[in-house]
Amino acid sequence: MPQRPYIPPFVFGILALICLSIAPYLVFVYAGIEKEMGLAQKIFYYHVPSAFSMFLGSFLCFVFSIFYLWKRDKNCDLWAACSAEVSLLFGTLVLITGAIWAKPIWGAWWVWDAQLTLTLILWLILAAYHMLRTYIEDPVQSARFRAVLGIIGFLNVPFIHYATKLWRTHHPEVVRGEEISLPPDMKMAFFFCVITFFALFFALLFKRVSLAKARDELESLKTEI
Amino acid sequence: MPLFFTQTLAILHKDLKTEWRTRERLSAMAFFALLVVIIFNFIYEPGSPIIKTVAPGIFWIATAFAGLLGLSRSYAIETQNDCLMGLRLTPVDPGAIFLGKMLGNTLTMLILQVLILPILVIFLNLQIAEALPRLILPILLGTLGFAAIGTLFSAMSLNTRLREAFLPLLTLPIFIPALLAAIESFRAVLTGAEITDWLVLSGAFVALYIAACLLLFEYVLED
Amino acid sequence: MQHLEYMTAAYIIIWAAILLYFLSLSKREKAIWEELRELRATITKNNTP
Amino acid sequence: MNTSAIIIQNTTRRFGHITALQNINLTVPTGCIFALFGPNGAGKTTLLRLIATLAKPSSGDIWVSDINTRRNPHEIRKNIGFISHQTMLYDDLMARENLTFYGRMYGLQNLNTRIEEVLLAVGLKDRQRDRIQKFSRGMKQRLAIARAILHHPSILLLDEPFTGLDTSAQSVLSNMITTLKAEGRTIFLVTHDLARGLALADRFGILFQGQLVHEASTKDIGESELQTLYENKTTH
Repeated sequence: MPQRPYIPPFVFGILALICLSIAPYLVFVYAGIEKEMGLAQKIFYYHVPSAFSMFLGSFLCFVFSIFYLWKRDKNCDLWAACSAEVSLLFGTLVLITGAIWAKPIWGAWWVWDAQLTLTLILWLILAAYHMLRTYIEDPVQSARFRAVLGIIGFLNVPFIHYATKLWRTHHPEVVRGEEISLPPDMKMAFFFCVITFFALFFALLFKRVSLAKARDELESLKTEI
Repeated sequence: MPLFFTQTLAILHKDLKTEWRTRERLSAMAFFALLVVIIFNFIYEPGSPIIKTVAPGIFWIATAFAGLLGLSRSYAIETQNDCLMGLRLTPVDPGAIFLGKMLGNTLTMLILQVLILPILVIFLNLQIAEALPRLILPILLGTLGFAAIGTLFSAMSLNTRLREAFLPLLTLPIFIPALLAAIESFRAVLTGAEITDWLVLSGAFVALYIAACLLLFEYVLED
Repeated sequence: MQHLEYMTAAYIIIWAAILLYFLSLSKREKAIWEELRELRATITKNNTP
Repeated sequence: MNTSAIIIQNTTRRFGHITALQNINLTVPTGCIFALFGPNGAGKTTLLRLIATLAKPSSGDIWVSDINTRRNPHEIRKNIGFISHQTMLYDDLMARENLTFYGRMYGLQNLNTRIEEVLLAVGLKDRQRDRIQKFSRGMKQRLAIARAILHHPSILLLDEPFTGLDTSAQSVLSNMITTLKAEGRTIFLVTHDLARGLALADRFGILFQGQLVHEASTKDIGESELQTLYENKTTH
């Protein structure tokens, strides 16, 4: 029986586990408590890296979609679809933690600030991408349409970004441009959390891909019979 | 004239002609848009001043939803006798099919908007007479952007189950930034505010998406 | 300890979601491997009667 | 000049995990009528679509009038006419408008004179200003033939063209096919009507479960023999 290479998911899994065991120390002990926002500010250490993971996932989906249309390699479609799915998971987390953060800081669960709106729209596109799969029967056509949507959807990101920024800007400018305002201890904790979430993202992605490949193998074996 | 443009114009000409002969699509769209405009009035108290600030939104919601209705019909004539296959048997660039269809959809929607705008003005008691010339560009750009992604996705939805549900599902999330620009610039024209930023946004949206769809349409048609 | 409850809620949701997703992936993959193994077994059985 | 209008070499076509055509090798000489028989789902239409450049082979190559279908599909399409049981015509347009539309799509010169010619050839000249919605099935099929030969293709692909036609329309179509062959065109006919295919064709092939199981000349075979052969070849 052919064994699939377990090394990459394993490496990223271990890396994620190591990071996960250090991250709480940095977040809760090493980094100070922000004066105005209190402990709610700590949500930021996982909220923003989740958002980064989400964008990374959408970007990977975009790249793999282009490669699929170019090379017609089934694996590219598989990677694109898996990236989108993991990205959707992180997007959901961004939205939920965003709401939990907004409640104590701004007094409402949802305030339509530019960045969260961007996340919400991207989340909608990812969800539509996910639903596309179930609507088309022919697997090859489904893969092609997915790739088209993956490209079209990602191209939308700069437009959403610009539009929501013009429309409304409420977000505290901690991440964009004025990172200097973040004290060094918080900055350190934040960057470590970004690495942690990227490791987590890849660990989940590899896991998801190995599931998709197993399913693919099962299906081809079934049609052979 | 290069073959590409001859073909584009042939498709546009053919679509408009069939559309004009039957008029079923446009009348359904217009009626639907009218319904949306009227129903929106019941959300607010009669004579509420809010209605004027949301008028641009009502206009765009009405035309975008009616547009979706029309888009799902725009490929119906191609599937009827397998015409799409006949079309693909000719030495045609998929981009020409896209462009012809997109321009046809844009024109249909513009006609619809010309019909809806007076109704909106009457029902909501708007004063737009002098702002009208400045409204043309933002509306045109918004419509082009909508028609571009709508035409791509309606070709996609041909081969899916739940065809009608599928089209808005894909089109609307992608259209949001352009919709936002269209509504905001409409509102800015009414209040006399600056609209350059919004026009740049819609212009870039139209340019990028028409280019992307021209390239990607090939993959939607192929099988 | 201002806003402790919000922070706790956010952290619990994040870790629960990621853990559940990971577990569901593992479970689904395991089931598929199981099915693959059975299928292969039947194939080899049919080929060597 | 080339002597083979269509060359199909080691061609396989897959849809996902399903193989629709498997390793097809076939050559159709120029000026020949080739009939392809096979039960439903054998892959006949898929093969025709590959030749018509509507889809690409998963592996292998196809040359139509010495051009590889992967290389320059547009050049091939200018040389191919396709007739199927679907007319590929717009019901809301007039007969003439349909032809004008397709003529423009092919970028034809002197379109009006050419349209007159083909309308005359299929006997629809006096009905050219009528919307084809009102046409009978046979008239639509005649117009479909006019559409297919509008751009002077030297190769015609016919996909079950007799389906849905009444007997008189069927014999009109048969006569047209003979005329088209007399003009030197190559005709690739896909049908499950063995008798009619045998009567028209010079060579024939049988496709079963994505494989070309038989290929021969029609000279030395009678209708009943073909029937027996077909039944033998299309059962396990």
